[in-house]
Amino acid sequence: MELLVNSVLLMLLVATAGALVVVRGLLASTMLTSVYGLLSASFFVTMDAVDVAFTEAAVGAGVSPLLLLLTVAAIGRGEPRAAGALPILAIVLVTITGALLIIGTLDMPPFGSADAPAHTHVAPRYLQLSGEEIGIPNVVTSVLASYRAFDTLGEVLVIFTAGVAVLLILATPGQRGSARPRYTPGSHSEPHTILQVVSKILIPFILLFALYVQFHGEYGPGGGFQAGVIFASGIILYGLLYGLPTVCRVVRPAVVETLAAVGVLLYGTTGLLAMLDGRPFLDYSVFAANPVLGQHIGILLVELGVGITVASVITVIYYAFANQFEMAEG
Amino acid sequence: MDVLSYFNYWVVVVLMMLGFFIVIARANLVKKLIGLNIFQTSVFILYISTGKVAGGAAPILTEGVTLYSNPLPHVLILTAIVVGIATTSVGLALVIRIHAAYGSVNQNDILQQDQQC
Amino acid sequence: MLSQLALLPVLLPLIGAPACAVLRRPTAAWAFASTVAVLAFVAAAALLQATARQGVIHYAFGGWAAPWGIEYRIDLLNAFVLLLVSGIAAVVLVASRASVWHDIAENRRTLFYVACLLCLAGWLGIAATGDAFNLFVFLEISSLATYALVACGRDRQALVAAFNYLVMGTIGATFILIGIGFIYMLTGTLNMADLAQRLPGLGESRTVFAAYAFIVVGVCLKLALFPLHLWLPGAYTQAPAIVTAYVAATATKVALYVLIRFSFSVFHLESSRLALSLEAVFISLGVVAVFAGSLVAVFASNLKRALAWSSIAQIGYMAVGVGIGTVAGVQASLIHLFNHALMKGALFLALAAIAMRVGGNELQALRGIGRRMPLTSAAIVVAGISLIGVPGTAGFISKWYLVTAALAREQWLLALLIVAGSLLTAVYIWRFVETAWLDQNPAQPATPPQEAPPLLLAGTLLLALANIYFGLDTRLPVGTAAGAAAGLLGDSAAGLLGHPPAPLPGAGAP
Amino acid sequence: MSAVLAILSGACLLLGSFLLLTGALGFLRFADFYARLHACGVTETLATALIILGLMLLSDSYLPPFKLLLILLFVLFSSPTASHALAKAAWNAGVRPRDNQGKRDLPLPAGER
Amino acid sequence: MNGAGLLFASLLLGPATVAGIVLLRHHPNLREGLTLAAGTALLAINLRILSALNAGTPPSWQSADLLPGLGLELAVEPLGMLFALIASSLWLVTTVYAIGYLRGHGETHQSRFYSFFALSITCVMGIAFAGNLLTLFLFYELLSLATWPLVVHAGTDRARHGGRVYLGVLLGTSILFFLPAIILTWATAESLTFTPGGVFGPSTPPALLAALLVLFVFGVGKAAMMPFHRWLPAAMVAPTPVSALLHAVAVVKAGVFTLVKIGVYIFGLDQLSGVASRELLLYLAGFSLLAASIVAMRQDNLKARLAYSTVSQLAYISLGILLAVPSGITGSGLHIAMHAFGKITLFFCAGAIMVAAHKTQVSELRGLGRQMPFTMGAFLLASLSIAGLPPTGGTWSKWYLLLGTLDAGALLLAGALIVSTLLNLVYLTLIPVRAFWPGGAEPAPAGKLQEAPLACCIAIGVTTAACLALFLFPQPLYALVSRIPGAGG
Repeated sequence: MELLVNSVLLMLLVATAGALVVVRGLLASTMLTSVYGLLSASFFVTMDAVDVAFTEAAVGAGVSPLLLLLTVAAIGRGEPRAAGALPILAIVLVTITGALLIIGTLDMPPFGSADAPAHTHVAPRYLQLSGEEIGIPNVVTSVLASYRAFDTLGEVLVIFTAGVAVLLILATPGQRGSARPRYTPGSHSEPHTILQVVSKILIPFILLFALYVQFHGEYGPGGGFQAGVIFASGIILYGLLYGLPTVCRVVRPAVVETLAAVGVLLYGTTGLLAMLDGRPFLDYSVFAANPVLGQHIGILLVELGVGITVASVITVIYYAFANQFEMAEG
Repeated sequence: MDVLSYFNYWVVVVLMMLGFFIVIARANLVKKLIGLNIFQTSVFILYISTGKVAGGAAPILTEGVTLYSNPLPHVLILTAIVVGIATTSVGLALVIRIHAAYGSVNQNDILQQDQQC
Repeated sequence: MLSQLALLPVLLPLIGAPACAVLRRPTAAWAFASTVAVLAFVAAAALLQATARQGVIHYAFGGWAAPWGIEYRIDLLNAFVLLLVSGIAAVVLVASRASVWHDIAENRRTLFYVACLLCLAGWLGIAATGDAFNLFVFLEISSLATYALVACGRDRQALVAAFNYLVMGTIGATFILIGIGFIYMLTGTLNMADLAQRLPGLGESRTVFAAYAFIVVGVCLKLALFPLHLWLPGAYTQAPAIVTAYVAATATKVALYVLIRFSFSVFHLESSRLALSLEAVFISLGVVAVFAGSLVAVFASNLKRALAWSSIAQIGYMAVGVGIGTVAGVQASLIHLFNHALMKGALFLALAAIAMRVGGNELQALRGIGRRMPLTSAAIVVAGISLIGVPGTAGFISKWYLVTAALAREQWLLALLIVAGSLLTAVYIWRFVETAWLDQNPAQPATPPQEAPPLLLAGTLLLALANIYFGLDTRLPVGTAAGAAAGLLGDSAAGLLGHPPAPLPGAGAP
Repeated sequence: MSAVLAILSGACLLLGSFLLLTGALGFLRFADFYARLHACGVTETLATALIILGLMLLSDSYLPPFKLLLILLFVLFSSPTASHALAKAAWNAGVRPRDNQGKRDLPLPAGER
Repeated sequence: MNGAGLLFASLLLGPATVAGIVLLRHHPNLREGLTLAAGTALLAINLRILSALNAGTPPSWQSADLLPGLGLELAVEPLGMLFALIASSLWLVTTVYAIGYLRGHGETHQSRFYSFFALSITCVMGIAFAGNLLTLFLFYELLSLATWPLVVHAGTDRARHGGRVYLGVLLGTSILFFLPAIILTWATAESLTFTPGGVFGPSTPPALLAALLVLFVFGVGKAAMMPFHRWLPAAMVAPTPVSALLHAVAVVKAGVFTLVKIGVYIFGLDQLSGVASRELLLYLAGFSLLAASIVAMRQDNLKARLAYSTVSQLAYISLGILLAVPSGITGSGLHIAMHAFGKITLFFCAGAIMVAAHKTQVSELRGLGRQMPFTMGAFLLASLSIAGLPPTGGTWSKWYLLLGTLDAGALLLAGALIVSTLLNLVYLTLIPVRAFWPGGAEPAPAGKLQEAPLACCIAIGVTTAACLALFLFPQPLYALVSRIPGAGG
């Protein structure tokens, strides 16, 4: 049964990717990308990677199509062009890479075998000892926020960098304070009454759900990153329906920009506290005499930092993109 | 040990190649980014596939379950997904600026315009 | 404090970047970023001294022992690259103010310095880490920040250059990710030291081969080794002047470090059957890069573009050193890594100063610049002479070691090609010299001297003089590179040429 | 008891899946945009509800059915709204209902454009 | 490590002078005074070093290691001392000459001129006092670079083209041949220190030695061995004082000096005589010597003719080394000095003619003797010295060189030397003869006495006097040369 689901999903993925090769319109491509993200998220569920699936659903099927849509809105759908000559160079390169990949898989341990080195060397410790050492059921969160917490700090920094980069790239010359939207009175000619009403009901629950995901990440799938994305999507939904100026009055860009930095700093400071005590960076045992409790507190703080930064950066990026769209309109 | 045990990997290879092909062969910059996205996501699928243990459960410790899938690839891919979206957003920001500067997002048009001046 | 030293060079810019983002005034951001970079440099110098004294320094994040946690494992090689990158970054950032104020719009300046610090954090993180995946994460931090910095260039071509860089860089990073994935599947670990222990046990696995191939291709994309260099000329030429100096002297060096680290520490290239074929690949690609890069540079009409192509050529030299594959070869490569950073740092800083005064780096516009900006032009000549490899400069030391390494493997033709490459270098450097002093600019027949702003000039001269200093007192680069290369390839091979590695420098910093 | 529940749940799931299939069929076969939207929009809401109901019946503790209920609520809100948004966007973009063959626009009542 | 202060003084004087010149760039008189003072000081320093050498305590210095086991070294030995003395004394004279020439010619960028002149001389001192091949190579390359601004001084297209050829050949040969040869030597012998008797062990493969000798001879492009001589005529676009000091004395002599050093101190005469490729190079030198003379005859431009004459004379010196016999070395050592004084005089005269009579072609000089009797008289004496005839110093060096060919049993080469001497007479001595006795039916140009500026004349007088004096008193020079290991006879 599992094999069947697995194969069907893979076939659908191939079909979607194939369609993406053929389709030329940008809007259709965007939709297909979203489909691809959703399908891969489903595939991740069948592979037991629930946390990853959650993230991929939020990112692959959510944020990234949203950004693509905003871009397409700013630059236009672009008219489909006739296919040019057969890209021989591309085909050759792709074939070589593919052949190399196939060669690479030949000596790999078979799919799903429990005695593959990957499952016998480092990972067992996480599964066997994290219950005692960290004391939370979600092993992924344990590894993410404690064993490999430095990677996650890097991850937060990556998303922070993305925010900085987008602001830097989209900053309009002559405008004060980077790429922030201008505060113009609402110019939407047509109010989306139904959508607005429904969203008014839904947005509080979306934000509540984000908080749930944030603080429930130790027990089930979820965590700071997913929570941040969901929280930001609530804000974005508001912005889409009520217009950029309105959302900017509610959630001020300057505040969000500062919060993006604050999240990273929160993460960093959590690590620094251990250093002040003479212990390695990100050693959570400084927070409590009981090491397991210390881990709890540390993970909580760190995940909070992740959530704040992710939510802020995605909001910031949305602001910057939407601003470009409005400028293109105006 | 049969072909089936590698079936997953090979399908993933096909996915990667489709993504990689879009990146190289398509002249539209947005399409390039989409291809990049597909390429990266396919690599994620490869990683996650290797983390699967047949008969294992999701790595959330539960009473009475002893066999779990490998959590480490999951952690890595969580990070990698974030990297992917970060790259996509920076790339799209560039595309918007390029469109504003050139009036096109087609590589060939842009190349032509640059050669003219 | 000493126990935390291993982390400090990375941690400072890493925490400093978000802190800098909170600052509102660009001047404050500049001062803050410069201070952070200088402090990171001081920390790196102390770290180099510590590694030279007590050997490898381990640092386990979160108190989790490797391979379960992430570990920094700082040996001489790590410390050497950390010192170089932080040093160049410190000089460039301190000197950057005038040029940034000239090139970058007011509302971008703070973010610009945040991006610079993020870049620095990324590079230093790559150079320090002992974990393969952590390396990928920091690689992406630096790359993303670099794309944005390149896109800040004045012309619209900068955007296209940044986009191309982004696409190729991401393909490279993804390739590295694939390679790391393969070796993780085979070994179950991501820790480099652990990988190094477990990989040889696998024998001649095809997966290991594919993994190495993917990592090499990915790294070479970042390194811009011919023929994967396509992003570099555009990115270097179009980026804001200061960014070119910042990136050119550091980014490719870090990529080379990654190549060396994976080739010799993780995959043990020297003792595997892969070696023979890859040796030929690196050497031939390197030589082609030297000549192709130099030839294009000779005919470029824009000095900045010429020097960008020259970077491709110089990367070729480093690849040749890696390809030679002996202790001497790797040592030569590392020495050139160090010296080339000094040369290109000085050259691109000088070009930044010139771009401020003249408005560009077209050779046409540089006519008579030697009289208008005598000190800056002199700095270009000094660094250029070093690039050629004239004795008394750092470049000579690199060439010497490279040729010696080639001769020790009895590669006569290679040795000849290495020295012949410098002749082409002489041609494009001398084109500048003639333009700068023998030509008159008809537009401004008699412009009074108008030197670069003091800090920028000081930075340029500092790096230019460093080219001479390290051509005469070579203990730091040569000694460290010798120790690092011996550490990579095993001490047994250290006396390959009959010369024991020179004693390590007593002081870490000049 | 459990056998009855299993049968009930299976029936719900089957019915839900069937409805989805008809929706997909309609989406492919119908002539114009609004008809297609109608086909999948209407069936989807009921189909999802049935499937969720079927799943709720299968569960043996209290938490999962509660979560499923929340999802159901969310779908009940979002699905019709999404259909509405699509229809409105299409109308604003100038798409008009067409005849059975999808060849030409249908005449509109007076006062509509 | 004794007396290193003196060596440093001789090396640092140049940069210090440059700093002074830059500071005084708006005060020509002070600037030129400073240059003169520096020249005097350098000569004094070198005389001090000479006395230290004579006292048996030659100064020396070693730097920290630049490359493992290899650092910069300075040392004084007779040959280097000779070279340093010639260069520094002629710098003083040339400075006097240059003051007159540059002012008479109204040249621009005089500060740049004097600065790079001083730097070039510093590099020459570095070459002369180099204690190992690395140090020598360092200053050798710097000399190429420091003289380039002097070559392209005029800034015209012709000057640029000349500059490119100049730098291209000099850098090209040194990087392509000299540097690999040095590195090979280092890899083989593990020493680059100039050692009497050579550095190579007896077990060095002969093929390697043969290859090395070829690399060295071609690599030292400054020795202008054919076919790498093109830079020298090209360098003639420089102002005459540059041609006089650098391209008759300092640069070219640095080349042959390097060859002598390599022959004596890297190979050692015993080893050198056994090197397989020596014979080949010897005949190449012989060919170079004759061919250059023949080309010189066909040059109408005076400076070009002098340049080819230099190529020919340099081949004499190279030949002297390659003979690998004591008298050959002596001849080479002496000829470095004799040719220096003779050739610089000739260039001074050429410059004087250019300044006073604005003439550059040989064919225009007919009958000029009336107008410039002093200059033409000096020209006559100097050309005799080049040809090696009494009563001039050139006699001695030519004598020893001829002796060397006979010692080595190379009769063919002896013949070549004699033929070349005759050619010398034709293409050099004939010029002043025609100037004084135009002969034929042509009416003598109605010229009145119009000599070059006084400073030029003084310089010409000094060097001509030196040519004569060296004929009468060659002893001090010979004493120095005979102390070169392996020399004598």
